[in-house]
Amino acid sequence: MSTEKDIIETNVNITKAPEGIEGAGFFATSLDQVVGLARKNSIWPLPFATSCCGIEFMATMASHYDLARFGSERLSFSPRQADLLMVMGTISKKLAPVVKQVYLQMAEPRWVLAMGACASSGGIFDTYSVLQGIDRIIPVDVYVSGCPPRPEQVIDGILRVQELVGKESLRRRNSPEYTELLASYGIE
Amino acid sequence: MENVTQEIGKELQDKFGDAIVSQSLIIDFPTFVVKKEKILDIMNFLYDFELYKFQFLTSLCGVHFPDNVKEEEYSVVYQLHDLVRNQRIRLKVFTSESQIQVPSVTSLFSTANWLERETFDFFGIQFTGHPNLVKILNMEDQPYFPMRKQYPLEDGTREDKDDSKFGR
Amino acid sequence: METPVSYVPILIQLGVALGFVVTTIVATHFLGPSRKSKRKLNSFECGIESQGNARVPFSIKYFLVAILFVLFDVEVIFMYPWAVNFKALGTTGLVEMFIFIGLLLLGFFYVVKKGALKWEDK
Amino acid sequence: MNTTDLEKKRAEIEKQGYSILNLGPTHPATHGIFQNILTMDGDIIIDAVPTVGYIHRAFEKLAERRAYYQITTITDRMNYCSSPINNFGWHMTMEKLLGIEVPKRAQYLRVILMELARIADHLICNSVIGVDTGALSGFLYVFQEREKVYEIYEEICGARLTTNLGRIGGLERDFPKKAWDKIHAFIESLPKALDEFETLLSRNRIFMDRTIGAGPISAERALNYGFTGPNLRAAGVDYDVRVATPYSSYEDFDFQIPVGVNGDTYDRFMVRQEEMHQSLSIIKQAIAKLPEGPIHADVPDIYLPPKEEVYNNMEALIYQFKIVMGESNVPAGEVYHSVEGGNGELGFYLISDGGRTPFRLSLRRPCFIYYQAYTEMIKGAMLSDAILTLSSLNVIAGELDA
Repeated sequence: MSTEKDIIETNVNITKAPEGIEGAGFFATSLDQVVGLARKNSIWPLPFATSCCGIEFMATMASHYDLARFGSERLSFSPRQADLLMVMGTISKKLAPVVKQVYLQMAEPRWVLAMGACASSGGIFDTYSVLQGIDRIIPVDVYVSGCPPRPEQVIDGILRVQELVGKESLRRRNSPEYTELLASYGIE
Repeated sequence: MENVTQEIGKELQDKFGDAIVSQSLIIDFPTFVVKKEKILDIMNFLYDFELYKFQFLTSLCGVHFPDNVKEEEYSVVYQLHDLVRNQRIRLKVFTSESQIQVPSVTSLFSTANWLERETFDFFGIQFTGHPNLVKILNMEDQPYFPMRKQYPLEDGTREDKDDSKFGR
Repeated sequence: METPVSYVPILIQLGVALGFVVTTIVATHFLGPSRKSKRKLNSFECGIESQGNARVPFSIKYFLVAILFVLFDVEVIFMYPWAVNFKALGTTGLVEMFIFIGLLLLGFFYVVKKGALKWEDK
Repeated sequence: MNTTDLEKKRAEIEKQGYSILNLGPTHPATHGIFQNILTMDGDIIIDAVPTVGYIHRAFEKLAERRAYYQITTITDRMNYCSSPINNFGWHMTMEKLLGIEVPKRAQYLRVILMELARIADHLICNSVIGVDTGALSGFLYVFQEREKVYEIYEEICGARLTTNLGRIGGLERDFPKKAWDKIHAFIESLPKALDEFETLLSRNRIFMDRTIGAGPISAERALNYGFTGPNLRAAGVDYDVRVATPYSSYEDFDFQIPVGVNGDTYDRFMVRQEEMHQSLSIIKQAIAKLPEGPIHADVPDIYLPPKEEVYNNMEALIYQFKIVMGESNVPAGEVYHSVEGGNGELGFYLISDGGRTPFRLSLRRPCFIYYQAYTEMIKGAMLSDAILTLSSLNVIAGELDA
């Protein structure tokens, strides 16, 4: 019978502490990494689910694939408390201003995940009414390919976002490059 | 099924005379081409018709025939269904581009409300007597009617579909 | 023997509490990255531009129910001290509390009779 | 309506002491992208102005540019909760136009897949009604069953949601052994999960108080609005396309049609719950009476010949080339065929002029047709009942804005 210790060793991997100076009874590391560690394991996603990818996201949130294991248990449908805007499904030209408005009203620091081919590039719907990819209106951090992507792919996308969140420096959001990137989308 | 078409055709012929342009049986649907002015009266007549009570409007859609003769460029296809005797029929109405008005049937079937708005949205067919004829699926201020054959399907802003690479 | 000096720890504790609250509120405004823009600051209207303002006259029954709730909730708060030293107060306390509760019960019947809690009027 | 008269309308509404609430595009309660501008007196709804078309992807225009066998990828994404029903609906339309007789075994396999899709669709709808009345745990348990249906699809066609199942003329391959094991396991586990879900909700005091009388619609108003499917049966009319015009040998199975009484949310919930049991019995009958034989009709000009034949005999190579290039000859003509989808009669009206692609494909989308009645169903109701009515109608945006 595997002892208590082995079970922990095999199944549960606890988040590794960031590098820092270790001493008797103290641990020192840079503020970026501590804040990054805290943010990355408690991302509150805003599920902007429109079509088929929305149903696949329901499968990712349900008990089988369970996105809650990665700290994203708490969905926030209002942009005020959301960190990550997950755009899932086809965005038509009628819906584009809505996506932009929701993105604008999110509190900094904010990230965007484009789930599925439709959100990333318009997918198979190259038609007069579909916006060919949301990166034409808002900056996107992670693209998840697939139509719809499997829940494992969505979780992989979330992990990629978590790496970005973990490594981000605290001054990035006020840096000139970031302001210039937003200006290129007409967001002041 | 063939005698059903004849029966209904004969009844309609007696009642409306030359408003019934033609009748035919297409696979399993008795189809009647009728004059557009009479469409509402024909539907009222069929609603409480003694042979079959066609009281369920299954579907309504528009079609654009660019190569047809000028008077028959746009068509609206109605499909009715008598749920009790399980008999379906199809009514077709043709109209030209210049006066593209077709009387609305919303007074008889509430289901036609959005179906007619969708047909207007796609083909620009004006349904006279419709309570709120506004584009429903596309943006209200879209200047053109996208389902007409002369308009392209593609959005045109895609860079990865470079026609030269596909020999177009 | 209490002298004014022995109250100093309470003041310090109060200062620390207030200080902590004020500093965290003020500090977060300067620490976190923030992006102020007109479209961002007006109200979230399910994704579309908000029109008109939300200060619209509401029907009275909402305020009525709220005030009545507060009233009876405060009544319950008065019962806590009574419940804590129930034994000490003995029967006199019991009678006094019953009078207190009885009065409020009268008020409650009045409210129900007047129909203040009737929701689906009209 | 442009902004000026919107302002006028708003001022006039506010003068009567009503308030305007925007149940807007992104809203957790609408389970999809619909907007309703509600005129409210307190929390009673006086009027609702719906706006749809937020994910209009121009399926009908797209269908005019694709070869006949490529349209299956569009029908997948119409009602994506039960995509096999859409796929087979399209294939049966083509078989009706071309006059192809699909062998019995393929018809039975199609029936099994369609009934699995119907169960999966009703599972989502009923569990979302539970979520909207506050019983989230029902959703988590029942979604586990839907995962099992996903696994069965994966065994058969590799995809979970947009299955792209079947071909014109039959199925592309027979069910592998693992699929049969998973189907048998699913048949054992579903009744237990359904009973557990029913004990949780059906006779639950709070659930019954919330759903009985929420969003009722009478039979003739439902028929006038073109209702079909579970929503019409909940209103008391027992019209089911599988019984009215049987297709894919549905006449070989006996199953009852559950019918509701006053067409409110509780009836819609119970009708869908009973339909799942009926679908399960259909699957069992189909497995019991499954005949042997080929799984696709012998129509080489429309059904891709197998690879080894293509490599060593000439006609198969020519057929393969013609089909893949989309040159398959489809006679000019028009056909309408409808199947019983998850939400109602899903119809395909196809006009073909003999060319490579359909001349016009009009889709009868049940969600688009019965969502019109939503305004009338929620007039005078509370806001929370309006949200319940919306989820009990099972309005799927992909099918509505096709």
